[in-house]
Amino acid sequence: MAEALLLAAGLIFLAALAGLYRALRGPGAADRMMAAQLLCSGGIAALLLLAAATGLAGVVDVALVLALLGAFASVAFVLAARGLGQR
Amino acid sequence: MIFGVTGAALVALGLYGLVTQPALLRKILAFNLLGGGVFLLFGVVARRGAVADPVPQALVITGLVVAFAATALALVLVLRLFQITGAATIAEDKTPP
Amino acid sequence: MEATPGGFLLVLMLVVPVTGLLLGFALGGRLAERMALWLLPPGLAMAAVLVAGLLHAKAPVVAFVGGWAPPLGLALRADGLAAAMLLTTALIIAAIALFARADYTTAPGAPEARAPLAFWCFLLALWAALNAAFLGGDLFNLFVALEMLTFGALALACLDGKATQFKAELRYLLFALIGSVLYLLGTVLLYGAYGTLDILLLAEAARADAPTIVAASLMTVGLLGKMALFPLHLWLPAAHAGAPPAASALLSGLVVKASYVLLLRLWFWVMPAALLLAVAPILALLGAAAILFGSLVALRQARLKLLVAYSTVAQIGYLFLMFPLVAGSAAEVAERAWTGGALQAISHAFAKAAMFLAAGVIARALGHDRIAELQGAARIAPLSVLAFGLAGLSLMGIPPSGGFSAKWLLLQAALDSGQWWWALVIVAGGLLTGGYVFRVLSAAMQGRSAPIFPLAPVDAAQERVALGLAVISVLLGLLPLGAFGLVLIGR
Amino acid sequence: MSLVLDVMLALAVIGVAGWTLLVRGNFPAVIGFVAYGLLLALVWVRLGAVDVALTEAALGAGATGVLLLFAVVRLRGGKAEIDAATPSPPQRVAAAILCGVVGLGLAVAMLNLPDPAPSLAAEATRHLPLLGVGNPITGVLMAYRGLDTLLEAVVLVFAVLAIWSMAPDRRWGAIPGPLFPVQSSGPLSLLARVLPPIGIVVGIHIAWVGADAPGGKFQGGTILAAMGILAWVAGLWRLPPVASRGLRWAVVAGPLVFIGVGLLGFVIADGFLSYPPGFAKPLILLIEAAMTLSVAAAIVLMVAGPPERPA
Repeated sequence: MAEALLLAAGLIFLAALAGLYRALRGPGAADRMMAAQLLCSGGIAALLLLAAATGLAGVVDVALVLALLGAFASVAFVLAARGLGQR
Repeated sequence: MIFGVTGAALVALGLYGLVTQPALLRKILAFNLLGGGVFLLFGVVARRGAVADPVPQALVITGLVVAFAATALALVLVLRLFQITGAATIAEDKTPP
Repeated sequence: MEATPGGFLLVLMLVVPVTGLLLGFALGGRLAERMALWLLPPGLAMAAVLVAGLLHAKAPVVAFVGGWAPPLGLALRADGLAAAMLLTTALIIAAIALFARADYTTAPGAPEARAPLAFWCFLLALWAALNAAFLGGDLFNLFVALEMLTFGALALACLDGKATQFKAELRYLLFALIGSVLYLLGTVLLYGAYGTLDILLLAEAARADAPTIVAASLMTVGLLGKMALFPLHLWLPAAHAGAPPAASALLSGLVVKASYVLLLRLWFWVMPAALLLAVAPILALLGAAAILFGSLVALRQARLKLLVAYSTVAQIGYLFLMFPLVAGSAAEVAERAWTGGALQAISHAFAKAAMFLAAGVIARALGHDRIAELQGAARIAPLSVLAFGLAGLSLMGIPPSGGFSAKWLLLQAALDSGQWWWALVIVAGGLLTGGYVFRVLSAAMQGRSAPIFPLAPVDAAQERVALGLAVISVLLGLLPLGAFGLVLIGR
Repeated sequence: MSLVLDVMLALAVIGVAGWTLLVRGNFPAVIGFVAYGLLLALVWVRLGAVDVALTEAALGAGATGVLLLFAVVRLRGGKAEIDAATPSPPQRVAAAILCGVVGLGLAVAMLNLPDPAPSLAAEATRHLPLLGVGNPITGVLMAYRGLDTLLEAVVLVFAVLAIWSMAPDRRWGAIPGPLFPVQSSGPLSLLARVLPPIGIVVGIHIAWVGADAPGGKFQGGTILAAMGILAWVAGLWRLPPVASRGLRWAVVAGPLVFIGVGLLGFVIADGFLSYPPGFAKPLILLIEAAMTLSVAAAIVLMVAGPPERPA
């Protein structure tokens, strides 16, 4: 069971990496923003699977923090860029 | 040990960036990449025994906070330099002030 | 080693300035200045009591923070070297505080201003960081202390807010950060190899294997970068010369010494003797190059402050001549070289602080610091020129002065251990130092046909502080050599 | 299987690091850096260091990323200057060789560390019952190496004051950092309103569980700071001016409480930072609570920077 969960985590991670590669290439800033988002979502999924596979305490909290910071980062990035760009 | 070699590689990469990147902002970015590598080595050292050693992990947490403070301080210096002179590097001035 | 009575003093030497800084920052304005000035007497008293206690007991003072003994806990240790540096620090900090009152005072009821608040807070901050760096018994704890030191030094050096300062200090910060990272890499490897970062425990365990050798190289290069030993000195002259006088005095006199003491701990405590024997000549060679190069460049400087800064590059070199003289020498010769090295660190601290303060007074009075146009300086700021001259005597190594005793001890150790070539370097360095000091003095002493008026009034209190520091650097040479047995305690 | 996962992760980290270094353009580089931080957080989980993973995700990727982004948006131009300062190819080759030697030396040293590995794990766990905490890392940070943590807390105050002291003289006393207009509509401003309440709960949770599970003041404080920054860039919250006494007490409260409890040890226990038996946990929690507040305040202020608008 643990092996299967790890395999799933690996596959999800691989998919996230492929997305990361594509999105990092751009060309726009928004595309690249997506890259971090994608990796974040992939990371959360992989972490949750890892947590189930290994039973390590607190891994779910890491996923929680990633989810929160992923949302924070995209909003803060856009708002900050907009606010500072106006000046 | 995979991550031990990864850490060493990240240190080499970060150090190279820190030395060769001309723009200050990129130097600071490289410094942070470098820091990630150094801390990773702490993690590998903590992981070598049968049970994970909490001491190096605690050192990393301390180190991460110090590195963040250093980054913030360096970026403010860079911004102030840019605001006053428009310079983005610390190349020698051609004309004395 | 067990914890000893009196360990609470070591803790207080960290906690008192830190608390002062925190309260000063929170209360702000004039209270920050009050806080710093109030803490000078207790700070001095603690350092003096510590030194007296050490001389009496002839043994180091040790504290285990929180009662946790190493390897799990952290030890603070004051051996003779640390105690001597702590007292030096307390004296110089007090002098600089008195000097700076004229520049950074806040009148009663006046609104808080940026520079005074930052100055007084960071004076306490640097004091705490220096104490932490001299007392720390754990390599990672010392890393945190070095970072505190870098941040504080940087903030003080940028106090005028000039673009040239930002540029010079950014270069300093980059060197310091690379230095810290290399040092940190060394601590990782040492922890991985020995499972402790406590200096004394490492000293018992250290082997000359691959991780230790790599760790030693990385940490040494990192610390040399922070100390600006030739050829890693590129950042120092602009960073030290561009800072306000009070900050320059702290940076050149004390801050570089923290890395030096740590380097001594690394090589004379932690590392196995075989490695030390291999590395010592290389370090001394770099030191010799620093002496000759720094002095020659200082001789050619057009600006007074840059001359003083290059003089630091040269004087740091002397600190490294000690390595091959202590390593592998007979006990008596090694003791002499050790005392000489420590005394050089201390007398240079006083002399260089005096020089930077004096140069600051002269530069302000004349409105410039061009050496070729110093004529009349002796008439406007006679005490400052005198302070510069006395400090110069100590740097040259002319008897009777602290610098003389230091260089004489090193010279003797060099001859006694059959390494006469280092003696040649010491003599040549002294002659070159004489050259640049006299260049300044002869320009300053020259009369001027037209009467000269200071651009800004010369503050007599500031001049007296600079003179006081210079006098201490000279008087150190009059102390009987037995008094320096202090720095041998716990070696 | 886990080996394959680790190799994949290692290659991805190195790849993203290299890309971040080489990519032209500062904005993509910062995004690359955030991705690097996220990957490192996953590596930390793989290394079983969940506390560090939390710190890396919050501080390494999140807060440092925002800090860098702020700088990127405000630094413009200078291409000619940067080109002029670029090292020549021979210099770069020399640098590459030097850095390669350092990396190689490190790798050799790491591979030659003694076996069995020396470790303080048993020691650290053995004394935990005395402290009443379940997380050994909290034991290290708050007891065994408490002085490190105290000095580190003071470093944060140093950094805030150092950053403020870079301000132009005439701006002293004013509000730190740029002022952001209120974003009154749109999905982003909605998110900026919805996220902070959730984030504050999560931040307090992470700080609170730190005594017994992964988490603690630095991780929790960073999350609280992130929520503050979000409200600030959305124009929903105005930072207090640097002259504000309340703000300053918030920054120094943590270290002061830490020192106060430490000094109390002289009176009621075996000396500085020593906890009396039975009271260790409440005292540790007290310090953690004050430190969470101060860490959050300090991080917001470090991201905001020195005051730059008229008072």
